[in-house]
Amino acid sequence: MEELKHLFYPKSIAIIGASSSKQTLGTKKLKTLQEFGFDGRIYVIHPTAEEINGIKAYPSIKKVPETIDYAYIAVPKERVVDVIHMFHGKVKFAHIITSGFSEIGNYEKELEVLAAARRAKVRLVGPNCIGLYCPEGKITFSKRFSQNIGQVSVFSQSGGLASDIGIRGNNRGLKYSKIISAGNCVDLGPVDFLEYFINDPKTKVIGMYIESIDDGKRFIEVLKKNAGSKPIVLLKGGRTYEGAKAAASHTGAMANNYEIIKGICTQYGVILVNDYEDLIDTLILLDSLSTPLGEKTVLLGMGGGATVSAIDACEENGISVPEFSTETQHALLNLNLPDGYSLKNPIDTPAWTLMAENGRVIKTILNTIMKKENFDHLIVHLNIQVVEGTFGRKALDNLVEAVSELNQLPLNVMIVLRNELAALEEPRVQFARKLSHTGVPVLFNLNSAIKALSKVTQNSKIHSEKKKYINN
Amino acid sequence: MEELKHLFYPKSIAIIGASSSKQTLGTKKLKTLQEFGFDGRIYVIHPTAEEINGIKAYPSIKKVPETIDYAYIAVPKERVVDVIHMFHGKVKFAHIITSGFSEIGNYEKELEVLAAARRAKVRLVGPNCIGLYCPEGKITFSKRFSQNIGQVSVFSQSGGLASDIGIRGNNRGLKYSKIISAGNCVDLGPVDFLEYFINDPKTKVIGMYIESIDDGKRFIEVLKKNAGSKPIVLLKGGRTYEGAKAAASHTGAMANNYEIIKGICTQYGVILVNDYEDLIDTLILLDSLSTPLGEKTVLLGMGGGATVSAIDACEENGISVPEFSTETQHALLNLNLPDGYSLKNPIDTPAWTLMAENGRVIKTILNTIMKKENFDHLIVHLNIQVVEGTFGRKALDNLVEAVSELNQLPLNVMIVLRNELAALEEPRVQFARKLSHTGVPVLFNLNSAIKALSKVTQNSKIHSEKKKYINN
Amino acid sequence: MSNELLSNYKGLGQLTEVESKALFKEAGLPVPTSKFCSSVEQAVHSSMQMNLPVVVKMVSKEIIHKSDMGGVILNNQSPEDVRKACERILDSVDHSLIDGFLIEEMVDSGLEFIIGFFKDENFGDMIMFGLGGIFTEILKDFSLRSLPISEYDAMDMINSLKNNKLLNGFRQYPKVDQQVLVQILLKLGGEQGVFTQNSSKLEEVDINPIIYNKDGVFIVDASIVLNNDSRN
Amino acid sequence: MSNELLSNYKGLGQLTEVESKALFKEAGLPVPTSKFCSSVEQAVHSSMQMNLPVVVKMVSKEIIHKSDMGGVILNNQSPEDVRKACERILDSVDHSLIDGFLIEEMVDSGLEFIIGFFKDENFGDMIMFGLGGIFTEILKDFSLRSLPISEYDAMDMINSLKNNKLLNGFRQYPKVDQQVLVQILLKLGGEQGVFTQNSSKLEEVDINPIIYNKDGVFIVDASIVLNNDSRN
Ligand SMILES: CC(C)(COP(=O)(O)OP(=O)(O)OC[C@H]1O[C@@H](n2cnc3c(N)ncnc32)[C@H](O)[C@@H]1OP(=O)(O)O)[C@@H](O)C(=O)NCCC(=O)NCCS
Ligand SMILES: CC(C)(COP(=O)(O)OP(=O)(O)OC[C@H]1O[C@@H](n2cnc3c(N)ncnc32)[C@H](O)[C@@H]1OP(=O)(O)O)[C@@H](O)C(=O)NCCC(=O)NCCS
Ligand SMILES: [Ca+2]
Ligand SMILES: [Ca+2]
Repeated sequence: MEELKHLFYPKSIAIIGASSSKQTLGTKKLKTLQEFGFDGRIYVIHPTAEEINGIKAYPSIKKVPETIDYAYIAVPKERVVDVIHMFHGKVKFAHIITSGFSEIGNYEKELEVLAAARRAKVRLVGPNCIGLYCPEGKITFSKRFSQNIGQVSVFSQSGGLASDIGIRGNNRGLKYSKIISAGNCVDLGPVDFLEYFINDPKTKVIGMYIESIDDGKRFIEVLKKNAGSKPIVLLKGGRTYEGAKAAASHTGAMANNYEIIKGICTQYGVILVNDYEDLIDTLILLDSLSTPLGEKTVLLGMGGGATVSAIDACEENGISVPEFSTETQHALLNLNLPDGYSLKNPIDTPAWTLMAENGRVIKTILNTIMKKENFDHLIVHLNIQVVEGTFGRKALDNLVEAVSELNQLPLNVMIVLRNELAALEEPRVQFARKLSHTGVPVLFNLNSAIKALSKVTQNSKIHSEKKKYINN
Repeated sequence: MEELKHLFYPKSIAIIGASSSKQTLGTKKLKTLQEFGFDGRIYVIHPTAEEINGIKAYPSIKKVPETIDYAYIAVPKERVVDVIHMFHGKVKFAHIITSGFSEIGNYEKELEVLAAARRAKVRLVGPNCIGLYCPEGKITFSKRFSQNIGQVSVFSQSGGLASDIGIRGNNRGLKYSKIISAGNCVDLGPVDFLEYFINDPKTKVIGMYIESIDDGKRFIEVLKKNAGSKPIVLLKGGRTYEGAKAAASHTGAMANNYEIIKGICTQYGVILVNDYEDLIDTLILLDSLSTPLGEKTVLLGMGGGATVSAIDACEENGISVPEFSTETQHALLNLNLPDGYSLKNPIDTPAWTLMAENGRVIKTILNTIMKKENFDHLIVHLNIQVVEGTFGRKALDNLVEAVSELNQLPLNVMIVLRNELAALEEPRVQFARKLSHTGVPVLFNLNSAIKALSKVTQNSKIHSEKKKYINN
Repeated sequence: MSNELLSNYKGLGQLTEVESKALFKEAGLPVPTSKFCSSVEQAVHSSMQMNLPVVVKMVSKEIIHKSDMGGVILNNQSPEDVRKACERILDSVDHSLIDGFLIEEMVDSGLEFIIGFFKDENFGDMIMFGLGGIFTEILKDFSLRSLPISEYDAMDMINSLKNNKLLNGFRQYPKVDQQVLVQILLKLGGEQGVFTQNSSKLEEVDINPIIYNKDGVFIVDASIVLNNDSRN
Repeated sequence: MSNELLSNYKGLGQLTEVESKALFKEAGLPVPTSKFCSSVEQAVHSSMQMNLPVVVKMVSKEIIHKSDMGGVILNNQSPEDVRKACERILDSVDHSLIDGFLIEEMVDSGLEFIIGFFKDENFGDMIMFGLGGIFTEILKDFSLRSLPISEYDAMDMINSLKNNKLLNGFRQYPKVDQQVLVQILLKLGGEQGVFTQNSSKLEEVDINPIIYNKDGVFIVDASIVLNNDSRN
């Protein structure tokens, strides 16, 4: 489906459902696109209005002077078929936000919509679908999403999760290429978008939230073609029987057997995760870490108990945190840092230790270690509310500044910014965006970060193992 | 150890280590106590100063006109023994924040401190210890902690976690009776505080973060005495071998075999959790839910994918979300709500459905259900950034208002406020505090909330099972 | 040699044990040494040329659950035992249903595995590998892959078992050479494997158990069910 | 009756099988019917009064690992078999080391369990309950409690096993009546249990296996080690 590029990078958009008098979803969509800076042509279709929000309105799509790449439909469900009927020869892709179809058991009406689309030669996204985001194509379904263009593309069978994934990722400095929520998937579904992302030169990493896959055999074919060349992270909703029930009520399809999907995903190198927080953390790491990856990790950060728990998590997830040589331990001792930190790996450093050299001591420590040792990863974890509370905002800024320079070290650096203070949430997001600009992944929870690192290194190991078998 | 009340509710405090010229930890402690409103007597001990921060300074503890309940020591490690030496007959409890003892391998110095304390007949908290918080006693180690008095008491073998637990709990509306971090536990340790909390009439629910227990047999005796009458939640740091190493470097004790601790905790009805987020969530539920509890749950909230994932979590954690009777489903249908929500349990409601009746529709739905059905729990989950983004702040306030009235229903109501937007963190905390005032537990993550509910209901089942055996 | 072993097969439904084992043998899969005998005398005679003890099994196109009918007699230590076993079978089952006897070398106990083939409506042909007996049936310890599988997949299916520690050897059970299992999985589920090449004819295959012991590895029992299409 | 069975025990180190089983029997725990015999003739005679088949075991204070020395011969179907077994033992072991023979009724195979007692330096007396064989030894499927345990604890130790589905019965293994196991656990680890009452004398106990089959439940083998204090 190479033509899907017209959907993500439309030159012409038609909006059906904008109102001349009310704030309808159609009206909002119009405004969102304008504000987001969509720079192609927008056409409003409205039975009577002359113009809406400064955009000329046409009484019918037939009157529009060009072919439409992307038509947005937000009219009541009774009218959707009629609207699509008029699209014949005029519209490539239509996105139906209207709900009230298979997700509430109304299968018949949904099939009527599909039939109308087939007749009109229109491909459908939805219905019951929040839509798509592509900062490069200057389209979005949420005005909160970043304008920054990235290389991670996500498919979500839930609109709510699509929004959460966008915002949560952006907050950690993750930049997306595309996010699509395909609602009930009456026409275009997960496998279509997966295939497109695999072929899309703008996509380097793929995330999927899937409740059901109807064309399992094609799913396998598409994964085979990818052969692990682009990393794919998949969250399956409805893993359990009860979960499958909820999924059915939600997008109207029966969930597939998770055991089978698990087998197939393992076989084709897809990383499976268990919730959307893990999905995002894993995407963040894949976006910036280079492969192949090892497992030898330096863990450095604040917090006693946090360090102990992190080591439990490392052990439980197969991330190795080996001891330093006595040579390195001596060199660390000779740094003569203030009391309270351990010279062993994990390095547990109280805030005041990190304050030495105006926050730059962290570089001194790491340089000392890397002089003699060979590590793959460095996880730095900071409890920013403690630094700010004890030493003030300026000290925190300095520390983050110093941390941002760690990416020059010859290992994969990953930063965890912990915080419990509401007032520091906004600064945390700013730090994350700034740090991630330097190519360093930033996460907010230490134990999930370790889980994600484990998934990513395991996956990279699998792929290099597989290559060995093929080369034999 | 009934006398521990003098530590948590001191009438007289001495501070050793406040500086006449610098912002030392001692000086800060003084200010924190003053600001927190400590209303007993504070004495500053300083070799030369006349007064510090408006408090008269004494050149020696001997000159202080009364016995000291709680002495705070923040002098360099070389001086700690001398300071304690002077306490003889004058001080009941001393808390040493100074670090540089067993946590960095300096066992000898730590034993000297202990010996000095034994000679001086002083009981020690620490060293390397951030201290204690008791809003009723008007003392705290963090100026960020709430003044509100609660009934949850926590022991933490890590200062960093003690702070996080305080703030994170407060942010979700949890009020504490006491939090103590006991550092290296050279004298008073986890079992002493556990025993005190069990006997403390102000404590109803107990939380423990433990890295090592040195007096295992006494631990068992204390748990036996409790016999499940106060719920205890325990997080063991250093569960794995690597974790045990980190714990040893951190507080200087060898971790115990987790398998044994697990057996003992199971035996004596202690709830085990795997990270501090789960510890807090479980404490929040225990604080407000009444026992015995069942497992029949209504799940209602926003978000498609979130609902599906939640059902997976319910299934995986043994929380049952049974279907409504056809009668109830009919009654729900007759409410004629806007399209997009399901009439089945779980109830997946889009934001606009929840906006009906000015946000009060949620009460209408629940009243309809509870008319005919028999449930134990209601989990309401709201994605506040979606409500605010789509309908504005006022609508969100209305919705939260309506939700706060759900606690009148004859089931355990529990609210999950989801959010990804930094700007809404402060309001989220305000909502949580407000809602929790009505006795409704508030959590921020749906899947952890389900995990916590599972722990709590399982525990209550165990205790009622046990009672059956005893009564037989 | 093509692996389309079933291309000329005209039978219906489930194959007999003799047919299944012949098919696996032709595909280079390890089955115990056995001989089909149409009379008691032939059975006794055959057993003289085999390693004792042997198993005597009734062969019948009509009877599927042989062991329930007393149609499988284990641990025959001598030709005389074999004669007695055949006679016991003839005594207990209607002669007209018996096509003959299968005399098969006994396989010592060892670590047991299961390999299965089935068709998922949505995802198509699947292969299953599990630890035998209670491990697959009760404890659900198995792994699934879609057909065909690669050598890596075969290896990974083995490593994915929750209880794969058992393959390291314990007591009388030898440490398992995983390559042996990998080769079996590939001969069944690989690009040229029996399942893959005959997929259109097959409905379901259940190889259970495969026994791995100090003497080697053996497919001890198997059920192959053909699909409706190949019945017509 | 007090459960301080060891109060008058003067031996050192590890108890013999005969001593261990006598002790369990006195405590009301299920051991297979057995008889100590000081001669071959007595052994043959005793076997006539028992349910066949029986096991013949060498009894020796000096030799701990009897089976490694060929000192345990299973499945003796007749008094004549018993005689042969005794003679085989006498042939292979120095007579001066042999105190006699234990003739014991064979216990059919069944679901196996392990119960252990040990002292943790920090937490004190602990009891362990696990699924037998590979499940405890290799797959680490067991539960621990501190002594003494209550009836609820005993029940809960059983339910805590990861593979407790196996207790629901399968194939020849009957569904386990958990009360039977609960009672055994209580007789060992309860307030009045053998472990609890004799804790000061005991170093370590390893009851392995306990077999649960259609005939009942049986402690088939056990090792009891006394601690240094009781050696002096
Ligand atoms: C689609 C939906 C929003 C429509 O509701 P609405 O905006 O109240 O609908 P209205 O009837 O006001 O129609 C909107 C406008 O489109 C216009 N319109 C209707 N049919 C039209 C047609 N065939 N062509 C052009 N315009 C049309 C209407 O006249 C109206 O404009 P007006 O107010 O100026 O008259 C609603 O039915 C719905 O499905 N809501 C849920 C959407 C959702 O969240 N989906 C899930 C996402 S995850
Ligand atoms: C305890 C610690 C903070 C002391 O460091 P410091 O404040 O820089 O120490 P100072 O030497 O400045 O001493 C502080 C004051 O106490 C005074 N003092 C020293 N000995 C004293 C004594 N015996 N009696 C009274 N006052 C004394 C000093 O004179 C000084 O006051 P001044 O500046 O007016 O002279 C430091 O050694 C330390 O251990 N830091 C880590 C603490 C920590 O975080 N622990 C872990 C918690 S989880
Ligand atoms: Ca679905
Ligand atoms: Ca410790």
